[in-house]
Amino acid sequence: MELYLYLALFSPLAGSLFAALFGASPKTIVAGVVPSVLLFVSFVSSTILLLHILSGGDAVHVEMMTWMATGNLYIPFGFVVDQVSVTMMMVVTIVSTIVHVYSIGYMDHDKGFNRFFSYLSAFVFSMMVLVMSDNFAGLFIGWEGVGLCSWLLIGFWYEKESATWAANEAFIMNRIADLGMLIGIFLVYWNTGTLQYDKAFAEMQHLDTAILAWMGIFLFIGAMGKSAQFPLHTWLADAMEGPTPVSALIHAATMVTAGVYLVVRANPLYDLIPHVGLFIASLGAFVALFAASMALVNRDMKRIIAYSTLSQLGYMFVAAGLGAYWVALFHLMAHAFFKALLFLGAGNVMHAMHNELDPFKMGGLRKVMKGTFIMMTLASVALAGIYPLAGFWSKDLILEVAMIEHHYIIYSVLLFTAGLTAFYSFRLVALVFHGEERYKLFGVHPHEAYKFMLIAMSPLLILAIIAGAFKMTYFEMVTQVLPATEYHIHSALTYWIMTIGTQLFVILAIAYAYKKYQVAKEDPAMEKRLCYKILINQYYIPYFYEEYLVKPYRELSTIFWKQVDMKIVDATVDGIAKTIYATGEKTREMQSGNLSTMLKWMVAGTVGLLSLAVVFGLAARYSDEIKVFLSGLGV
Amino acid sequence: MIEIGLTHYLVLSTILFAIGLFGVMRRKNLLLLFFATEILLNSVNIAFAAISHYYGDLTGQLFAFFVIAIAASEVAVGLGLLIVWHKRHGNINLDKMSTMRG
Amino acid sequence: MLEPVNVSLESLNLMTLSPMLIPIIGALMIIVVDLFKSGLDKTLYVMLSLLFLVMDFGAILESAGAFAQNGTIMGIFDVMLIDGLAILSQLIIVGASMLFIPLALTSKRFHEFSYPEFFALFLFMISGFQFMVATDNLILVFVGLETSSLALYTLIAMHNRDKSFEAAVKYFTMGALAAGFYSFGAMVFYALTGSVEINQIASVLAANKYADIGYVLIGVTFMLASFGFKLSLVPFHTWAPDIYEGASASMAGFMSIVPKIAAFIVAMRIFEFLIHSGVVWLEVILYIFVVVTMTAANIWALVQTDVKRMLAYSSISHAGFVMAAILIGTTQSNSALFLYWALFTFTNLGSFSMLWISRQKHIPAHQSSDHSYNKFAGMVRTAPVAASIMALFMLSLAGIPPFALFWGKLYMIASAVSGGYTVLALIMALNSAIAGYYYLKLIVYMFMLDPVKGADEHVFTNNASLSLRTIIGLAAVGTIFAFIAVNPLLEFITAFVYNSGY
Amino acid sequence: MLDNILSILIFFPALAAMFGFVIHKDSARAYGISVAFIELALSLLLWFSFDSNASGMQFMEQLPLVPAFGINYILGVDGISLFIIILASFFTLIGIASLTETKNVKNMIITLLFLQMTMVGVFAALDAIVFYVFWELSLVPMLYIIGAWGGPLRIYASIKFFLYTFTGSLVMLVGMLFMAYFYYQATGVWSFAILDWYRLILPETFQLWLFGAFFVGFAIKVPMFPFHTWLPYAHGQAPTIGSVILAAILLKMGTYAFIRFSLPMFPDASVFFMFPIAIIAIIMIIYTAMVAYAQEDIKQVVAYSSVSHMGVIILGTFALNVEGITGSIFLMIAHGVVSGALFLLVGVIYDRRHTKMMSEFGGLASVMPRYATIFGLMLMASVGMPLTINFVGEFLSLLGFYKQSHILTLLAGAAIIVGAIYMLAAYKKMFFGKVTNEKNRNLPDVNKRELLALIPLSIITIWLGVYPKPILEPINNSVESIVQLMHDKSITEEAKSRIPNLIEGIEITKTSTQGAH
Repeated sequence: MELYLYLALFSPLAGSLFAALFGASPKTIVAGVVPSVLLFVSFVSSTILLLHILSGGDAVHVEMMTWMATGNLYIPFGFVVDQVSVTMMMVVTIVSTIVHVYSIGYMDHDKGFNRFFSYLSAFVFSMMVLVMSDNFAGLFIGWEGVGLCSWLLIGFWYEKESATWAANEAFIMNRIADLGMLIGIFLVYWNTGTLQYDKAFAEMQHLDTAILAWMGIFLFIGAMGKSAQFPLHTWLADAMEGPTPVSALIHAATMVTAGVYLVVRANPLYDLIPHVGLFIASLGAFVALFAASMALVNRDMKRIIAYSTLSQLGYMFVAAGLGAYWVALFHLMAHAFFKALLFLGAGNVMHAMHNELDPFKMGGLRKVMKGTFIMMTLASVALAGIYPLAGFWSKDLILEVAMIEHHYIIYSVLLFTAGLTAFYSFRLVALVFHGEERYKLFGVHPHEAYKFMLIAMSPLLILAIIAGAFKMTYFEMVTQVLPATEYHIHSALTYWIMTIGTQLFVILAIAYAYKKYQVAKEDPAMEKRLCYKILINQYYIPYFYEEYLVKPYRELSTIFWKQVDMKIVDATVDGIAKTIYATGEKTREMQSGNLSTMLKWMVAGTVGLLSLAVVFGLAARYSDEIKVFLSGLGV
Repeated sequence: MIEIGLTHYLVLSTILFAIGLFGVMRRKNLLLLFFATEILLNSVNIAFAAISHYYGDLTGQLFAFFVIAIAASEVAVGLGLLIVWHKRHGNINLDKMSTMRG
Repeated sequence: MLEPVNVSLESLNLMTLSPMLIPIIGALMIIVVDLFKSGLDKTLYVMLSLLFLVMDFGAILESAGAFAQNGTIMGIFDVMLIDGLAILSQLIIVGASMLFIPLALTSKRFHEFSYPEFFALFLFMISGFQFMVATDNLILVFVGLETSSLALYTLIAMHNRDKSFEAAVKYFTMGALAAGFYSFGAMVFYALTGSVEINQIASVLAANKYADIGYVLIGVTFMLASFGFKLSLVPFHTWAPDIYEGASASMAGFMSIVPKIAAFIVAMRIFEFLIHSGVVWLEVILYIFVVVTMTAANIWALVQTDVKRMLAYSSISHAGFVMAAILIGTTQSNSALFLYWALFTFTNLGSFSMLWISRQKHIPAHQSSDHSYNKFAGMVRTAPVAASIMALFMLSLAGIPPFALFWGKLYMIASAVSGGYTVLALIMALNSAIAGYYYLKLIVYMFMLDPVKGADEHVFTNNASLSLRTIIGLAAVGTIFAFIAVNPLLEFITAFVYNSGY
Repeated sequence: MLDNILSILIFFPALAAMFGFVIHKDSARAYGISVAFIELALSLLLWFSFDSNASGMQFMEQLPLVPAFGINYILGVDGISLFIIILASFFTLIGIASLTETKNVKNMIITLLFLQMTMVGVFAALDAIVFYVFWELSLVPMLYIIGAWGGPLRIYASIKFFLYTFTGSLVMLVGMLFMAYFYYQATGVWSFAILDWYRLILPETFQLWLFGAFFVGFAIKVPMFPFHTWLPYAHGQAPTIGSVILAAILLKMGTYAFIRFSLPMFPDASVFFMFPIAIIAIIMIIYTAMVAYAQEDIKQVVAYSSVSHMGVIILGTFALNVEGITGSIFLMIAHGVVSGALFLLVGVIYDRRHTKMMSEFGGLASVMPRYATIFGLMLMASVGMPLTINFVGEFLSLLGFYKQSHILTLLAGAAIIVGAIYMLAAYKKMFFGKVTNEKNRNLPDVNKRELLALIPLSIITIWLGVYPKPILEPINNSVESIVQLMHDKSITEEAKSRIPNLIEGIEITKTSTQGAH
C-alpha cells in the first residue's frame, strides 16, 4: 500500500516538474497530457487506497524521512491515509484529473499553456501533502504550498493588473490567517510536545480547556483564511481573475475546503471545546447568508459562483462547528463535485462568449451550448439541494443537524439561505441560457466547447447526481475515525414536514428566479435602492479595507521611511557626527596662528590651573572652618 | 627699618615673574618679548638665590647659575632667529607672523 | 680651609654617563671633521651620526644588562639615575633617532643637510634628551631639556623656508615661556623642601604630610604648564600644529616621538608620586587634561585640510591618550606607555616619512598647502604600493587590529580598565572612533577619488631614495608584524618598569 | 593537514591575495575563482571531517600570541560556526564567479580574498582578541569595495559603514577588556580565551554592564534598530558583490557573536534583557518591513528586508532554548543564501539597465522568464515558504520564542505577513503587468555566468528547505551544549526557569591549556 501512497502523492509533483521543463518553450500538448495522465495515476492509486480502507484495512501510515529535528522537536515527513484523508484524496484527485483534462482544451490558445500545467499539478501535489500529512507541520507545508500555487494561478495572466492585484491580495490575506495557524501550531507543540496528530490529540485530553480553546481559535483563524470566512473573505471573489479551471479546482472544490478539512481533522480538539465550535457554527451560518446575499445581485458570472462557494463553505463550518464532522466532510465532497462542474460549465460559457462575464449580456445560450446547458442546470439543481441530487443529501443533513442540536437561529438562517441559493443559482441559469439572445448585440458567435472537455466533465455530472447514494458507505467508513453521531429527527412527521417544506421553499425560489429573469431587463428602480447598493458593493467591505487598512499602511510605510527612518533615526546619527565636525570648525579659530594669542593661551592655562590650585589649597587649609561655616548654613 | 626676609624675596620674585608674564602676553615686538622671557627667568633666579641662602644650601645657587647660562644660550639662539626673520621680512612684529593657522 | 674632597672614581659610576657622552663625542667629531675639510657629502655625516647612535644604543643595552642584574644604578654624586624608565626611554629615543637620521639621505638636495652642524646639533639634542630621562635632579632635567630644545629650534629653522622660520620662532618663544614655568615650578618645590631631587622632594613632602598642599599645588601647576607645553596638552598645544607644518616632514615626525617620550618620563617621575600620595586635585586635573586633549585634538584634526597638520593634531591626541597612563599610574599603565610609544614610533615614523618622500619644491595650484588632502587623490592609480603603505600607517594610527598601534591602545585601555577608570576607558575607545574619521579621510582620498587633473604623477615618490625606502619598509614591517613583537616587548618593558618601582 | 585546517582556511586566501598582486589583470578573475574554489573545497573537507555528534569545539589550534597578556591564537569550530564558514567560502566563490565589474578587477579580487580571510577568521576564532582582530579587519576590505566601486554616494556610505561599526566595536573591546580583567581577578591570570570565559560566573550586575558593552558592538553590526541606518546606504551604494557578501556573511557576525559571547557568558543578563531585545527585534521586523514596502529602489527593498529578517534571527537567539537558537543559526545560513541570491539578482538587472528603480521596470516576467522564475523562487524563500530554506529557520525561531512569550511571538509572527506584503508588491511592480518601458523590451535573459551563480543557490534553497538535517543536526548538538551551559551557569531564579535544563551533566567546556589553573 505504501507504494500507492507514494504514487498518489508524488505523481502530481512529477507531472508538475515535467511541465516545468517546458516552461519557457512554446505550447506543447505533451506538457498538458503527461500531467493529466500522472494525475490519473494518482487518482487510481487513491482509489486503490480507498478500496483498501473500505475493505477494512488499517490506515496506511508512512514516515518518509526526518524534516526538522532539534531539541525536543521532531517533525518527519509523515503521511497517513485513513478514512478522512482518503476521502479528501478522492475528491482532490477526481476533480483535479477532470480539471486537467478540461484545461487541455480550455487553455488551448494560451501562450502560457505549459506553465499552467506545471502550476496546476504543483497545486495538486501541495493539496495532497496537505490532506495526507500526519502532522501539523506537514499540513502547514501543504497549506502554504496551495497558497503559493493559488498566487501563481490567480496571477497567471500577469499582464493584467487586476489579476496580479488579486493574486497578491489572496496571498497576503491568507498569510494573515496563516499567522494564526502558526501560533496554533506553536501552542500545540509547547503544550503537547509533539506535532503528530495522534500523539497531540491524545495529549490534549489532559489539557486545560482554556489552552485548548486558544489552540482551537488560532487553528480556526488559519482555517478562516483558506476557507475565506468573514472577515477574510474578500480575496475569494477577487480570485476569480484566474483562469476558470483554476477557480473550479482551487477556489471551489479543494483549496478553500482545506479549512473545513482542518477542523474535521482536529475533531478531537474541537470536541473538547464545544463553545468554540458553536462560534465556528455561528460564523459559518452568518457567512452562508452573507455570501448568498451578495450573490443575489452580482453581475459577474464567476463571482456569483464564488459567493455561492463561500456560502456553502459556511454550511460546512456549521456542520463542523456543531460536531457533525462527517456531515461537513460529506457536504465538502458533494459540493466539490457540483461546484467544480458549475465552474467548468461557466468556463465553457466564457469561452463561448469571449471572456464576457456579465450574464445580462448573454441569454438564450441553451440553443448553441446544449451540453453545457444541461450540465450547469443539473449542477445548479444539485447546489439548490433538490432531491435526489447530491446537494439534497448533504445540505439537508446540515439543516437537520442544526435542528437536532437545537440551534434554531442557525437552522432558520440556513433554511433561508437555501432559498437564496436556489434563487441566485437559477437567476444565473435563466440569464445565461434562457430568454433573448442578447449576445447578438455584441457580435459574438458562441460555440460549444470541445467535445472531450464535455466528456471530461461528465464524471462530475454523474457524481453530482449520484453522490447521495454513497452516503451510508461513506458514513460507515469515516465514522471509524470521526464521531459517529447519526442525525435522525425523532419524529417522522417532523422529518417529512421539514424535508418537504424545504424542498417546496427551494422550488419556489427557483420558480421565482425563472419568472423574474426569463426576460432580462435592467431594473433602474431596484438599482437605486440602498440594499442593492450595499449588496453590489459587497457591504462596502473591500472599500473599507482599501481605505482604512491598505492606504493607511502604505502611508504609514512612507512616513516610517521618509520621516522616521531618514529624519529621526538616521538624522540623529548624522547629527552626532555633524555636531562633532561643526564643533571642530568653530573652535579651530582658537588656533589663530598668532604667536601672541598662543602665548596668551599658555598663560591663561597656567592661570586657570593656578586659580584652581589656590581654591583647592585654600579649601584644604581651611577645611575645618569651611565645615563649621557650612554647618552654620545648615548644610 | 623692616627686616628683609625670605618672604620679601619671594614676593619680589613673584612680582617680577608676573611682570614677565604680562610682558609675554602684551608685547608684539619680538625683541621685547625676549626681554620679557629673560625677566621671567631672572625673577626665578632671585628666588633661588634667596632660598638657597635661607636653607644654607648651595643647590639653589647652582640652579641659578644654570639658569643664567641657559638664558644666555637662549638669547643667542633667539637673536639668531630674530635676525634671520628680520632679514627676510624686514620686521619683527608678532602679528605679521601668522601664515599658518587653523 | 676647605677639606680636600676625596671622591673615589668607583663611586662616581662614570659608566652611567657613557650613553650620553657618546653622542656628544660624535657631535664634536663631526665639527672637527668639518674643520679639517669642509664641503664633505652629507652621507658621511649621516653615517657618522648613525654610527655614534648605534654605539649609544649599545651602551644603553649595556646598562640595561647592568640594570637587569643589579637594579637601579646611581652615579656622579647621585645625579644620574639609571633605572628601568631611563633605559627604556633612552632605547626609544636613540632607536627612533637611528631610524630618523637616514631620512636626511633624500634624493633631492635640501639646504639643512649640507651643513655638518645639522648633524652635530642633532647628536647634541639626543644627548640632551638622554640626560633628561636619566636623572632625578631637576637641574639636570632643566639642562637636558634646554640643550635639546635649543638644538631642536635651530634644526627646525635650518629647513630654510619662511614657514620653518616662523615655526622656529614660535616654538622658541613658547619654549622660553615654558622654561620660565619650569624654573618657577622647580623653585617652588625647592622652597618647600630644600631639595631638587625628586625622590627627596617626595620623601620630605610625605614626611610633613603635605601640610602646605596649597604651595605644592602651585609648584605642580607650573610643572604641569611646562610639561603640558612639551607634551602638547590642550591648551598648551597651540604650537604643535604650526611647528609640525613649518618643520620638514622628517623633523615633524621626529618631534612627534622623541621629545615627547623624554617629557613623559619626567612627568611620570614628578606626577606619579604626587598622585600616589593622594593629591586628588592633580588626579582630577590630569583626568581633565587627558580627556580634553584627546577629544579636542581629535575634533580639530577632523577639520584639517592638510595631512601634515592633521597628523600634528593626531599626535596631540595620541599624547593625550598616553597621558592617561600617568593618570592611572599602575605598573600596567606605565608599561602600556612604553609599549604604546615604541609601536607609535614605527607607525608615525612611517607616516611622516611617506609625507617626506612626497615633498615638493613648488606647490601646484590645486593644492592649498604642502600636503593638502587633494594632493593624494587617486594615489592608488599612480603609486599603488605607496598608497597601500600609507593606508597601512593610517589604519595603524586609527587602531585597526592587528597593526602596531592597536596593541598599544589595547593594553592602554586594559590598564585603564584594571586601574578602575571605566569611564576613561570608554572615552578613550570612543575617541579612537572619532579619530577613525580623519585617518579614513586620507584613505578615501587615496583609494576612492580620482586624481586631480594635471597633477604630477610622480610626486608621491619624488624624494625617495634607497635609504628612505628602507626606512619606510622597516616601519611598514614593524607596523604589520607588531603582533609578533608585542609579547617580548611587553615582558621586557614590564620587567623594567616593575623593577624601577613604577 | 587536518590539524591546522582552520589556519589554512584563514590564511590561504590571504596568501593567495598577496600572490595575486603579481597576476596579470586579465587573468585575475580566473585566479580568483581558482583560489576561491580551493578554499571552498577545503571548507567542505572541514565539513566532511567534522564529527557531527560531538558538541564541543573541534579542530582546535593554539599558539601563544601575547601570552603575557593572555592573548593566544586559538581556533576551533563547532556546529554553530562550521556552516557559516562554509557559507563564507561558498559566497566568495559565487561572488567572484559572477563578478561583472570591469574596473580594476584585479584589485577587487585581491580585496575579496583578504575579506575572505577576515570572514573565516571571525567565525573560527576562539580568543576574544583574535576574534576582534578579524572583526575589525573585515571592515577595511568592505570599506574599499563600497568606496571604490560603489554608486554616487559611495564615500558617504562607506565611511558611515566603517565608522558606525568601528565605534560599536570599540565599546565592545572595552567590554572584552573588562571581561578579561574579571577573569584575571577571579583566577589571577589574564586570558582572552572564550572557552575560559565560559567558565566564569559573574554577578548579575557585572553581567548586565558587560552585556550592554557587547551589545553595542553586536547590535550595530547586526544591525538592530535603531542602529540600522548605515545598512541601507551601504547596500544602496555597494556594488553587487559587496552587497552579497555584506548581507550573506558580514551581518551574520553580529548574530553569531550574540550566540558565541553574550548568551553563554552572561546568561542572567540575557534573560534580563530578553524582553527589551525581543521588542527591538519586533520593531525591526515590522517597522523595517514597512519601510521596505515604501522603497522605490529594489535594492533598498532587499536591504531593508535583511534588517527585518535579522529581527527574526535575534528573536530566535533570545528564545534561549534549543529550538529558538538552532532556528536562528539556521536562519543565518538561510538568510545568507537567500539575501545573497536576491542581491545577485538585483545585480543582474542592474547590469542590464543601470538602474534599480522599480518604476523603471514592469512586465519583466514576459521578457526575462528565467530571471523571473529564479527571482520568484528567492522571493518565496524570503517570505518563508515551507520547503525553502528560510522557513525552517523562521519556524524554529518563532517556535522557540513562543515558549518565552505568546503575545510577542504573535507580533513577531507578523513577519510572515509584512514580509509578504513588501516582497509581493516589489515583485508585482517589477515583473507583472505589461512592458511599458521600451528599454525593457529586449533585455536578454540571465546568461550562463549568472546561472552558474544562481542555480547552486536555488538548489541549496530547496535542498536545505526539504532536508535540513545535515546542517540542523550539528547545529543542534552545539546549541544543546550552550543552552545547558547557560542553565548551569545562571544564578538568578528567573534565568534558571527561563533557560531549559536539558540533560543532567553535559560536560562541554573543553578547557584550553590556559584553563588548567
